[in-house]
Amino acid sequence: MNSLRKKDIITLILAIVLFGVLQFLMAERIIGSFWELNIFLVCVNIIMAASLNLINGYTGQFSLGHAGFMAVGAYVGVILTVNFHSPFIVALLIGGFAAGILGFLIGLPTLRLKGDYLAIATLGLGEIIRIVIMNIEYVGGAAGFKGIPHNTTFPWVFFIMLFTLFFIKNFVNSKYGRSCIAVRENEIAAEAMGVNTTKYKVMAFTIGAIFAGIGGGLFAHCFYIINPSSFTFMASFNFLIMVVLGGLGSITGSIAGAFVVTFVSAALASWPEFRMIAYALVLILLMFYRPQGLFGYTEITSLKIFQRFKGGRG
Amino acid sequence: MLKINDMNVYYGAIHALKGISLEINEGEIVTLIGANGAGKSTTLRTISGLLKPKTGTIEFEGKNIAGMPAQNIVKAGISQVPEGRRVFAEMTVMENLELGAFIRKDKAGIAKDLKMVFERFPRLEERVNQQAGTLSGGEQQMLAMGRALMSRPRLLLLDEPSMGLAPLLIREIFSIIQDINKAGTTVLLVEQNANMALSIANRAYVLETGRITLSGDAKELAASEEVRKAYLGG
Amino acid sequence: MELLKTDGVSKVFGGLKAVSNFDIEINEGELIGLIGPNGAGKTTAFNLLTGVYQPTTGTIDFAGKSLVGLKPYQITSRGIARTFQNIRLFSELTVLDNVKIAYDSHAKYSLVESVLRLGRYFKEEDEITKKSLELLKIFKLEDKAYEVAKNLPYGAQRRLEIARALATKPKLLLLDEPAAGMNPQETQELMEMIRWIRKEFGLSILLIEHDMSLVMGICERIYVLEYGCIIASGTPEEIQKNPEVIKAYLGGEV
Amino acid sequence: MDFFEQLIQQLINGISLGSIYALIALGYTMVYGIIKLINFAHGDIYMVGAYVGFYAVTMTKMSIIPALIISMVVTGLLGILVEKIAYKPLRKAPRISLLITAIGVSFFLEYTSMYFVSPTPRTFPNVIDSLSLNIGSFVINGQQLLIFIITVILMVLLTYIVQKTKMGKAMRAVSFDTETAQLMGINADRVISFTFGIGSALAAAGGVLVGVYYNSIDPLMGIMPGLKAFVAAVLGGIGSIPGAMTGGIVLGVIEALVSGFISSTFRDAAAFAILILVLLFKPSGIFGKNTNEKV
Amino acid sequence: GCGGEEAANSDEIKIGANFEMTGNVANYGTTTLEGLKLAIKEANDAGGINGKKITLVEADNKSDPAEAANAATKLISDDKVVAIVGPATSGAVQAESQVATENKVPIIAPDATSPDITVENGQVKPFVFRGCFIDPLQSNTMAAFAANELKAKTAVIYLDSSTDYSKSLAEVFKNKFEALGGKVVMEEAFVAKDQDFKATLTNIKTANADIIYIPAYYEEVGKIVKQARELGITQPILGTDGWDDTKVVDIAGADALNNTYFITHYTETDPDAKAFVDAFTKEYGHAPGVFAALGYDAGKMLVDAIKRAGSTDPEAIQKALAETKDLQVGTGKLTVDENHNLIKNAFIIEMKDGNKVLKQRVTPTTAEG
Ligand SMILES: Nc1ncnc2c1ncn2[C@@H]1O[C@H](COP(=O)(O)OP(=O)(O)OP(=O)(O)O)[C@@H](O)[C@H]1O
Ligand SMILES: Nc1ncnc2c1ncn2[C@@H]1O[C@H](COP(=O)(O)OP(=O)(O)OP(=O)(O)O)[C@@H](O)[C@H]1O
Ligand SMILES: [Mg+2]
Ligand SMILES: [Mg+2]
Repeated sequence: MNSLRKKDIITLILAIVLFGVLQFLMAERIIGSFWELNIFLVCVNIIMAASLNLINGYTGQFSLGHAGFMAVGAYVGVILTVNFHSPFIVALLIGGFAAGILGFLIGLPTLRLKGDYLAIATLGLGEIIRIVIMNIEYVGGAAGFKGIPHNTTFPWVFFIMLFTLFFIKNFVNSKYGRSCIAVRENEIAAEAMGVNTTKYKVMAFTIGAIFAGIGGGLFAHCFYIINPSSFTFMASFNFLIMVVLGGLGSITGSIAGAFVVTFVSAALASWPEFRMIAYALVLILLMFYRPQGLFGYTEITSLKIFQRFKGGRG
Repeated sequence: MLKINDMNVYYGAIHALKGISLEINEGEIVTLIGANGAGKSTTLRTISGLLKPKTGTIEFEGKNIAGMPAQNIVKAGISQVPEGRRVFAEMTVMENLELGAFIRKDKAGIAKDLKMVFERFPRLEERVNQQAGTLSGGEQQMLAMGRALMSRPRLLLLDEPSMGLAPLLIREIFSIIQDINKAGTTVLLVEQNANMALSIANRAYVLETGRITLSGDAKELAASEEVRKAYLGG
Repeated sequence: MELLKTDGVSKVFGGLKAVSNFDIEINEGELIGLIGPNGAGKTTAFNLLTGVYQPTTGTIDFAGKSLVGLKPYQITSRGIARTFQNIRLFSELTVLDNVKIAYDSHAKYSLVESVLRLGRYFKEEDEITKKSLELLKIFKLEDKAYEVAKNLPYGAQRRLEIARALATKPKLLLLDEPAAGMNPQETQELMEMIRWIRKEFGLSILLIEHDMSLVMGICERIYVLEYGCIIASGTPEEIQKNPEVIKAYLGGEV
Repeated sequence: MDFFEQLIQQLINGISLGSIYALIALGYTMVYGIIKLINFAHGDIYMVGAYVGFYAVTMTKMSIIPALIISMVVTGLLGILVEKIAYKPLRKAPRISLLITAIGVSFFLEYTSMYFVSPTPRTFPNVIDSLSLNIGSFVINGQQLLIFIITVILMVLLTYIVQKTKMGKAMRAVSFDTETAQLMGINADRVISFTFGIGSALAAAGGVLVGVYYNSIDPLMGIMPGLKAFVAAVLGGIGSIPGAMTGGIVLGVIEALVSGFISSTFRDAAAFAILILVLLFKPSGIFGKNTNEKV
Repeated sequence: GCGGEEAANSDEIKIGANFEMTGNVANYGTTTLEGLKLAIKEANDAGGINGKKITLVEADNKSDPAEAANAATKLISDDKVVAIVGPATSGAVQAESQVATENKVPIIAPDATSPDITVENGQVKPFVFRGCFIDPLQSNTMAAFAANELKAKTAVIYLDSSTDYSKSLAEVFKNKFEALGGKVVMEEAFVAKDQDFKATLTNIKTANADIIYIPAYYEEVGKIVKQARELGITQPILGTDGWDDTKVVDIAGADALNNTYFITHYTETDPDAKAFVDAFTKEYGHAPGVFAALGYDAGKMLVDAIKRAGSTDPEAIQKALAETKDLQVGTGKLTVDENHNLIKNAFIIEMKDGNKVLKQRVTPTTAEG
């Protein structure tokens, strides 16, 4: 028990040190605005990937509609900050809450579907959300929502990301998480072990949607404008790619996946004509050499270096 | 007829078969017994070409077939009834049997063998148009065997044909195996039901965690104290 | 005392009557066998008792309450646990986690407590782990606790499935062909274990098996199913002599 | 036109649009049927097919039928190549990795094409005189009719191949249980290649016909029809050939009716909503078999 | 502004090109870029600006507004460009304009016709410029043309609901047309990248209006006109500058395009545009489309402003841009007004057997026409 706590505290300290270093580099302009913006994006993408991982990786429900929940959080968030002048944190929370409610309402009926059928249904839901937003003039329709304050600062994204990661980590290491994993492994056996599979599927879906909504809120307050075309099914694919690339069922993997995808894309920005080709090749080659993703099911904390900090047993 | 020499098989890092050698002569029933996970199925799957041995040779009628693709091994005259029957559940009984004769082109020969299979398993003839998945366990086992016979093999590999079957059916299946053998097909039989297997086999090998530990005449092995204690429950 | 009683239970798939008039009774502490030809409907009967399928007609009462209409997880919490004909472990998880999941339904800590690691979280988690390890020890699996379940040998997987079922704290345990794929020696060890579990955990057991040495060796009473109907029931001796059973199932002289 | 006449005209529009979805969906379904892969690159194969047809027509001035055949052959070979290079090494990998690879292949085809043919749309020369048949107040276009007829012929042919020929039986056997199929002496690799080849050739046919009919092709033209065809395949029950056909037509008709009587803006949303509703009542599509595991 | 000083000392002038090079509307971005490149090449061939060569730094915004802001940030903070040309689409320009304003770096949106690109809440955005006329001019002119020349009483508007461009044009047209006594009897919408329009067109046919107004881009327009004629819709069809591309003839076919009219920035036959058309054709081997022409104009505008500014300080360039007057660019003369809109000629074209025929030259005195 102490060992678990010790591991958490060490991770937390390391994270804060990392934050301090990055904050210093940004303040001193050693990291320029472009890379600063990309660090923001990495943090948002980590939130998106980790929350999608809860649904796809841990609970085994093939969802392709994550961008839709992100959009809900983003739009609800900006309506609150721009039209109602509410504080940023309130906008983020209500945005996440709205996405969560939607996730719950949608999840209840659709999670009866399995595998590819669920995938196409969630993809469709994401698209429906986007098309509806595109036709609401109140939020700017196809032109997008303009004049959003640049509220997302580094401490905001970083610490919300950190909170998300700890939340999901603690969730999956509890009876709730184990029940979700049981659903992924074998639904029939899970039911026979007393796991209410519907409840846990909906729970994972809702929590995933909440964090996607919060991620959307952070994203929306980065760029002064948001537009429905940022939330297409291609964006959902992108989050899925991060999750699978990192390893389904590994939080460390989601972090790595979000990091790799965002930075590969940013680093190739100067070669637009080859950017997508290179990206495609990276995807294909990574799947060849690590079909289970960079981290598979393992976490960095279970690797050798971390074992030293552990007090004897796992 | 079949000669395996010092064969090693791996599943990734798992060393499943550790230097196995065995021999089957024409016209014999040879049985391979051993505990769960000893490597019996692995041996059959390697002979059939579904797995590739890392080292070692498998000679069939003088030709090395180790590492050949599965479809060529079928053409060479070896056919397998896989563990758990594995009939094509959504196809009819007839289609399953036709697939058994997939490699053959002689229409007349196929028709003749089909008649032979129906004589041996009249139950299948009654149900030619039924979907295979809806057959009972015993019927599926008959279908799997009939299907294997349709390629007119000289060597038939049987992986636990009695698994999950009612006592009545087990007896039926074993007597059919003897019939097939009498009609000229050599048989390699893998069984958990060691008592039954030893009672119909000529010779036997005992497999233990990937190694052959005992081999010899089936009757003698059945009588040996060691085998009785470990595998026959007595 | 009567634990389980079914009355007029039937199940129809499309046009196929897989089970009809399935009437059985199990008392507390009994060890009962269910046998019958392939496709007779034995596994379907288990699925009806555990809520995987809902009966087309009939009633199922367990410990005085009806089970009809309940979901599998609800039936598990009422006290019926099972194993599966084709093993269904959580194959990518460790042996320990397999058992922990079964214990989880008895843990009380809340979502907030687990996410913030407060209050009962550590205490109950430690207790679950401790109990799971104890159970694994009974089944000689404690040294494999941190191995991934799919890497266990077949026999060990069967044992783990039983251990996992017991972790749900059942009053009635249903075993579907526990000896399938075991050789006679392994089967004998299994028989010992089943007897011991019944005594140690004080529960009733209903098992399906084609291996007559096991069924006749440990069951106190046996039901015989053919074409979905119970055609005979009685002690092993009675069943072995029953001509109908011999004709339908056992074949020849036994 | 009164309401009823307009309805009939919309049905005609919908069926002709749906036949194109169906043509692409057939390939989706075949590939899915055999290796359970949602081949996200299928829409891009269709795009390549359109370009091959385009170059065949513009560079050699050949007529449409030989161009169609050339495109089907070349694109079929491309499909086989893609399978051999990108999918075969992952045959034993988790399905989701294969899906990611398919997305990678999709990007690769789109952007290498864009690099070589530039993103600006190309226009097909007019190879078939567009003649409109006026039946009463309805209009049917000759090309619409052609597309519909070709789709039906290809579907019948495909059903025949799969149900009756030896190759078809092998395909079904491999799709059901690859390993056991090998034990029957079936060369599974060859069967899978064949399936990809046929599926890709069908997509190519769709691409060329679309090029001829709508007159404009571009490197990203495959994304939306690819997605729609996937929706159509799922709607019909993925893996089922009549399902793909039905799903395609149903989707086309839904889109036409929504566009005609409600608004095009909500066409895709409505199509997805109906898909979801159908799935809620029939979780494996219209023709799909209920794949509930036997416990 | 963190880029100005350093760039001023080097012997090259860096200009950013933020365009849609991949993604949905890559064709608009890449063709605009072609024109821009030609303008820069010509300037460099003529000796550069005050002896300094111009370097064009390209960044791809993936047809996504958020990425456009990201790309602009990169151009300004990493590459230290003195000004940016692009993106092609309004949404992306909107996202970029905030970054530009904050960093005080001027941008020119070559193809953005929407009024609120340069003006927000009645306030002109100091660092945002455009390279083309604005929507009110197009729609007002076409509405007047429909009512006065074609004597239309009723109209159907068929717009692209996924672009701001189309929506704002439709709105202006409707107001003007109804102010002139006409009536818009039906408004229908499609979505960019659609292939099949027959369902909606069947509906439009039933309205039987005098004209149909389609403010959209050539790819869809070509298909719409083709399918409309196939369905037996014979009325005049009117459009906007998005129509202006030779592809429209290829896609729709010469016959189908008869009896259609659209407004655009230049004609090949116009003496003002001849030099540009020739130079472009020589460089790329094909005639320019309107996007390329506007990209070229934007390049010319920027080069001129840097020359007049006599400095590479972004704020000086901004001042010079705002003072642009009667500048001869590829498609004619232009003047920047106080709202950073352009006063510039426009041309109504009639399509006759696949050829563009000048129907009317519009010489506005204000940006709204
Ligand atoms: N696909 C696989 N991947 C990894 N290991 C495997 C695989 N299949 C089998 N093994 C391992 O190889 C060993 C031999 O297995 P095999 O199936 O040949 O045993 P068997 O003797 O047929 O047992 P059984 O009586 O259970 O059928 C076992 O330890 C098993 O766990
Ligand atoms: N979900 C289902 N849908 C349709 N038919 C089913 C289903 N489940 C079982 N059946 C059919 O019901 C009958 C009884 O099957 P069941 O699995 O209960 O047999 P069993 O007695 O357990 O046989 P075995 O000893 O071979 O395991 C069989 O004919 C089977 O095909
Ligand atoms: Mg085996
Ligand atoms: Mg059973």
